[in-house]
Amino acid sequence: MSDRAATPKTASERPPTRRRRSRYEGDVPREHYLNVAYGLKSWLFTIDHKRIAILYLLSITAFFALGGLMAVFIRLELLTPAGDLMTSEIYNRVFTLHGVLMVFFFLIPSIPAVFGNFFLPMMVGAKDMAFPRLNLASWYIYSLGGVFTLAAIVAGGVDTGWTFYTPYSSTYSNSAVALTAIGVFINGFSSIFTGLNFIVTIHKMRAPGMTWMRLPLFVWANYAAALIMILGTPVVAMAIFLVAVERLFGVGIFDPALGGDPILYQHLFWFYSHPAVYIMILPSMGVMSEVIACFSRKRIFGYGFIAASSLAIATVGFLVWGHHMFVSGQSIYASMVFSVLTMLVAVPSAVKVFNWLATLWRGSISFETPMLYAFGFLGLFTVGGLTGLYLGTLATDVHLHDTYFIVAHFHYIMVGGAVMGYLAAVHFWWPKMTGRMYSEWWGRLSAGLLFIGFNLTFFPQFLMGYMGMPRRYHFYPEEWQVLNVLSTAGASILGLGYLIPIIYLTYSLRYGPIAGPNPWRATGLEWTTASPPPQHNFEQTPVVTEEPYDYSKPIVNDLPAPGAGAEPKPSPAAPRS
Amino acid sequence: MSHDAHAADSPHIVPLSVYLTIFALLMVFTVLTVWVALIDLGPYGWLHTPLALLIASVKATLVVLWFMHVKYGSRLVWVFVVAGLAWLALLVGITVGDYVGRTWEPDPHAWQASADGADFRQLG
Amino acid sequence: MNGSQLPPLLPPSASTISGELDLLFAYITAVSLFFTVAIAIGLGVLAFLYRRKAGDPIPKQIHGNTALELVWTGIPVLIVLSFFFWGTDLFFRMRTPPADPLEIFVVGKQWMWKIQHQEGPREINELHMPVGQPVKLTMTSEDVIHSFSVPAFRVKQDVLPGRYTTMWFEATKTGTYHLFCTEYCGTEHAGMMGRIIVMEPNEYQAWLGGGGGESLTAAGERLFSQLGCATCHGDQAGARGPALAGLYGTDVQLGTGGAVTADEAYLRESITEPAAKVVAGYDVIMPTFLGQVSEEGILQLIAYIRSLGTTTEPSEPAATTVEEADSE
Amino acid sequence: MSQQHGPVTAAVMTGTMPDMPDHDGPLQHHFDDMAQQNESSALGMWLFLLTELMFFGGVMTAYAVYRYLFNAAFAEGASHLDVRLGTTNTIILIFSSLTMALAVRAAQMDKRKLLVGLLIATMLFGGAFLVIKGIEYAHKWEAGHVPGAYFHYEGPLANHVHLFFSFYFTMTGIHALHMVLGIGWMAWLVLRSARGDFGVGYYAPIEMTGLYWHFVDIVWIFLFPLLYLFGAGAAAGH
Repeated sequence: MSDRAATPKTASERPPTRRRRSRYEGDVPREHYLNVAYGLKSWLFTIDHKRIAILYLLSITAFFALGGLMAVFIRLELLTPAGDLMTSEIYNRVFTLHGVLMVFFFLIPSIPAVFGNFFLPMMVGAKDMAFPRLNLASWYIYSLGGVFTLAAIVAGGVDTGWTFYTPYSSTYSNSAVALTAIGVFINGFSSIFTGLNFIVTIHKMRAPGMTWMRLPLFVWANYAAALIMILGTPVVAMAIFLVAVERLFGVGIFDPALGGDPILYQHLFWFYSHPAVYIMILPSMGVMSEVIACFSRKRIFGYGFIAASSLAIATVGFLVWGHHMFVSGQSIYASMVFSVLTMLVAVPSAVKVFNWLATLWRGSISFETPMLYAFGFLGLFTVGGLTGLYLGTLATDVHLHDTYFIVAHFHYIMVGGAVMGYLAAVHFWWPKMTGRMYSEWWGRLSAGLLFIGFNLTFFPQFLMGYMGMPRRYHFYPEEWQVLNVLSTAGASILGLGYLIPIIYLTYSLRYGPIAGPNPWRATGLEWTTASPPPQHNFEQTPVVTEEPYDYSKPIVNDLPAPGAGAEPKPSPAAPRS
Repeated sequence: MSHDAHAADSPHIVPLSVYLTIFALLMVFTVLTVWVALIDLGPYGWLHTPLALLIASVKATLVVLWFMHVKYGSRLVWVFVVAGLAWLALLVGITVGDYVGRTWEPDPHAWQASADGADFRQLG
Repeated sequence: MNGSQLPPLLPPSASTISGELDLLFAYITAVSLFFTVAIAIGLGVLAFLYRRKAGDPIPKQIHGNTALELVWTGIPVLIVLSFFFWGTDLFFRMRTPPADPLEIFVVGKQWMWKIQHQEGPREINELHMPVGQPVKLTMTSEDVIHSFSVPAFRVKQDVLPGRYTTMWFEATKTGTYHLFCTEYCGTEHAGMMGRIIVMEPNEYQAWLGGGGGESLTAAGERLFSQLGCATCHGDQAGARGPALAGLYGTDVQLGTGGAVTADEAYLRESITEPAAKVVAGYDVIMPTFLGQVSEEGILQLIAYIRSLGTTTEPSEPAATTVEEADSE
Repeated sequence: MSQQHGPVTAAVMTGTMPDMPDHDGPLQHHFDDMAQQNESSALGMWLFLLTELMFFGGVMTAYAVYRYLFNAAFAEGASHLDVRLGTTNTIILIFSSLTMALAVRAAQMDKRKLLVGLLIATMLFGGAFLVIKGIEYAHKWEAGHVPGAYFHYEGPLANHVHLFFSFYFTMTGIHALHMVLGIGWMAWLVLRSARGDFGVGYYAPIEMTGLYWHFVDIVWIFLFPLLYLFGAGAAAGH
């Protein structure tokens, strides 16, 4: 990153690019958040939300790579029915680590901690998050949690599955459960503090004129996700804490030998971990709203309904956790209630999809990389969401529970939905974050590869699941080999699709064309400032006078002349509530 | 909120007497809750827990409203406090509901039926 | 399964509910396919029709349409509720065993299924059963949570330590089917596979006869005397423990007030945690037998107590349902 | 960039996250005015308390379930707790809440000496609470009531009583940990108050610490009847 920060100084040495140049670029090295200070210390002690976002970007990419490596091992092992690549001990550790890293250290922080951190204050027109130091602290907490989890690998790994079900995790497992549990516990506070910062920032830091109904939908989506973070995370933290205490001190709250009920753990665990799926998917949906509006040059269709559906998902999503427990021995009446609520939570997601489609109607659609990812999201999330209905339906869930059908379903949501949204966000906001454009050709290629590779990897798993193949199986009956080979083949394409962006994005940092303040000609306050943004985001506090997604007028990739475009003065009575 | 902006400039200083009154009430309720716990309610013994929780809730409300200044605070804080309590109620309520629900499940004593011998013929 | 060509895409359908479950699955699939295809086509058509034209025109800005929103909120609600009602109806039937099933006991253990038949045969990772007769499993685990899954029957139920769960199914076709543990249970989780062998009833009877060994109730009776249970739970009046004859299935008055039905769960609890629910009129003197009797042993004891029937005299073991039927 | 190094982690651990100001002025760069900063602090603190509520809510849920399942055993377990010590501690904690509330008032009125005195008084009450708690723990240790491998309890309900003591130690332990962190944080506030950092315009850290402390008090208000008094009736009946 320090290399990157040096580039503006050498701007005149760069080969001329074909892109238009803003009057702010080129000749004079401009000060922005990346070059305002140099050296490791300036990063490790930064309280700038944008730099913290970059720290998160780097760390979650590292965890994603590690989690992805585990996925490679899993798919290679499942290429053959026999468990021949590794022992069962190793295999169980590999899939556990894959789950723990991907869920707690990649998916949950991904969009909120990187793009929420970077853009949420800019979108509401604030100079920073409400609590900048808490923001930095949350990154340190995240890293500390990561260190514990990595230490657990060194200490022999953990083999409970990412769900830590008792009493296996609390009593029977002979692996480093306590270390991992502590890592996840610590990491939870990072999520809590991020969510807390979001909510306070949205309530209290909005620029003059930025009313609730003028908030970008990305902000609404993150607000809804933040509610889940602060209300749900503590409960799973307590559940995992109790598991750790039980292992370390024998305080057996879930121990069946004392009369403890292992299902109670599942209640506490899923009270968070089901809504956690919405922590992953809601911000991704927020990205969709931004991207689809921008690349179809249309105001988002049904703004209020999309915003309200985010809150509905966050609220009702809290009341459906028991659908993970239909065959667990839970009361059948509780199952019935959870089933009907699960059905209802599907509806707001459908409403969003319909609204996005309607946004395209009579638009002016172009197909840059972020839009391709958005299209990919729409297709994959639709499949993921609809297959959720099989699992919310009581009878079919009995057959499908804990099979590869589940594995396929949640990967369609988490990878097809959340990761596609994450990559859409990366490609949409990369020019703003770095000031550089990446290669559009490579971008489109990798988007296509990911879509094909993803479907080839996970669609066969629906079929395996209906056949009855249980998840977390190290070896399996021979008749499922064909489908597993297909899946592994798809995974290799998927892996390639993830590697390519890492390469061309890194390349763009030095050699990419200058992006300009607003290469996509998008609306939103984050595009009204330079790329990369100055340290305090805006040269002067913006004043909002119009609704979001106003694509009714031409927008150019340039900044207004100093003093010309800015509003005369902020109104004294800024609404904050 | 203009209300808050005003509060920030000149803080709402609660009179000492209010604090002392709340303190006294908390003490009274503490004594009350211990007393209620120790008396023998006879057939109404099951009332011990609801009464104790009721008194605790009253005490907590006193602390929240006056010591924690929610009575003088913004509506936003009210909303979040109520939402938090509602969420806690959902967590506890639905989870306990599962355990209560398990006792309702029909358990046809099939063995009983066969032991009675009434249905043997059907099996042949 | 023995296919020489491509593997099948559906598991065998071999129970009374598997057909209807497949039908429900097909219904949801039809609806899902309709929406997936509609959205995909819609996306493609919109992307084509409204692709950016030369000159980069500014499209007309549309705010939304409340009527449309209500329609596409309301219709999905109705559709998903249809899933819910059908699924719940079928689920309740899947969870309610018919009267008079064949009862088999299952104990899950890392990493095997231990199965006990009433008539005595015990098997590991295999379950022999007759076709055309409802089978009810009463299951528990010696260690962690397992899950008893038979894809061909479309059934699955978690098996919990410290508690009984039950499931039932009725096979419609003879054959050999997969049995899986589907709840992750440790190192050899994937090795906890087994077979369900569905046989013609007469073959099953022959198999039972060949299985040999003492019946479950006989084993329970032996264990009962070994552990000295009869010392307190005798039939004579004034015994230190309540008499067990005729106990099963009746309502027991508890010393703390209230009553509880003496089912398997209560009997198990009374053996492992005797003080939890003490019968009115008796002192809390029974020690726990947790750890002294295996889960299989507890099941044998319960089978014996159940066999004591509803009369005060210890009667013939009632576990002879099938044998009697067979002898006709 | 003007760096603002600070005891970030300590701030987080004590649950007093709202940012401290620079010594050159309490208003931080990203806020427009003190009103905005104070409102943000207050909202942030309340949201943090919500997460604390749900955190305790997790173990409360577990307690509610087991209380429902093993009512008699929990009453028996509770009867082994010392109601007198529990009541004493409740009273001590209410005293500490009063002094804390008055400390906030002193800060609002810019009475520095009074503020320092009241903060110290709050810490002392908190310390007294912890000492009594320690005495109770020691009694439980001697009686063999500490859950785990060395748990010793004679009686038919031993297993479920074991569960009760698991809850007793987990719940009171987490509560005590919160108090330790609060007291540690207050020590820092005492130093800053003595230095004169707080006054009419700026006392948010005191106020936030007050909210935290009152919350910890509320948790105890519920733990006291749920753990101690539950068995009192049973004990009185004997």
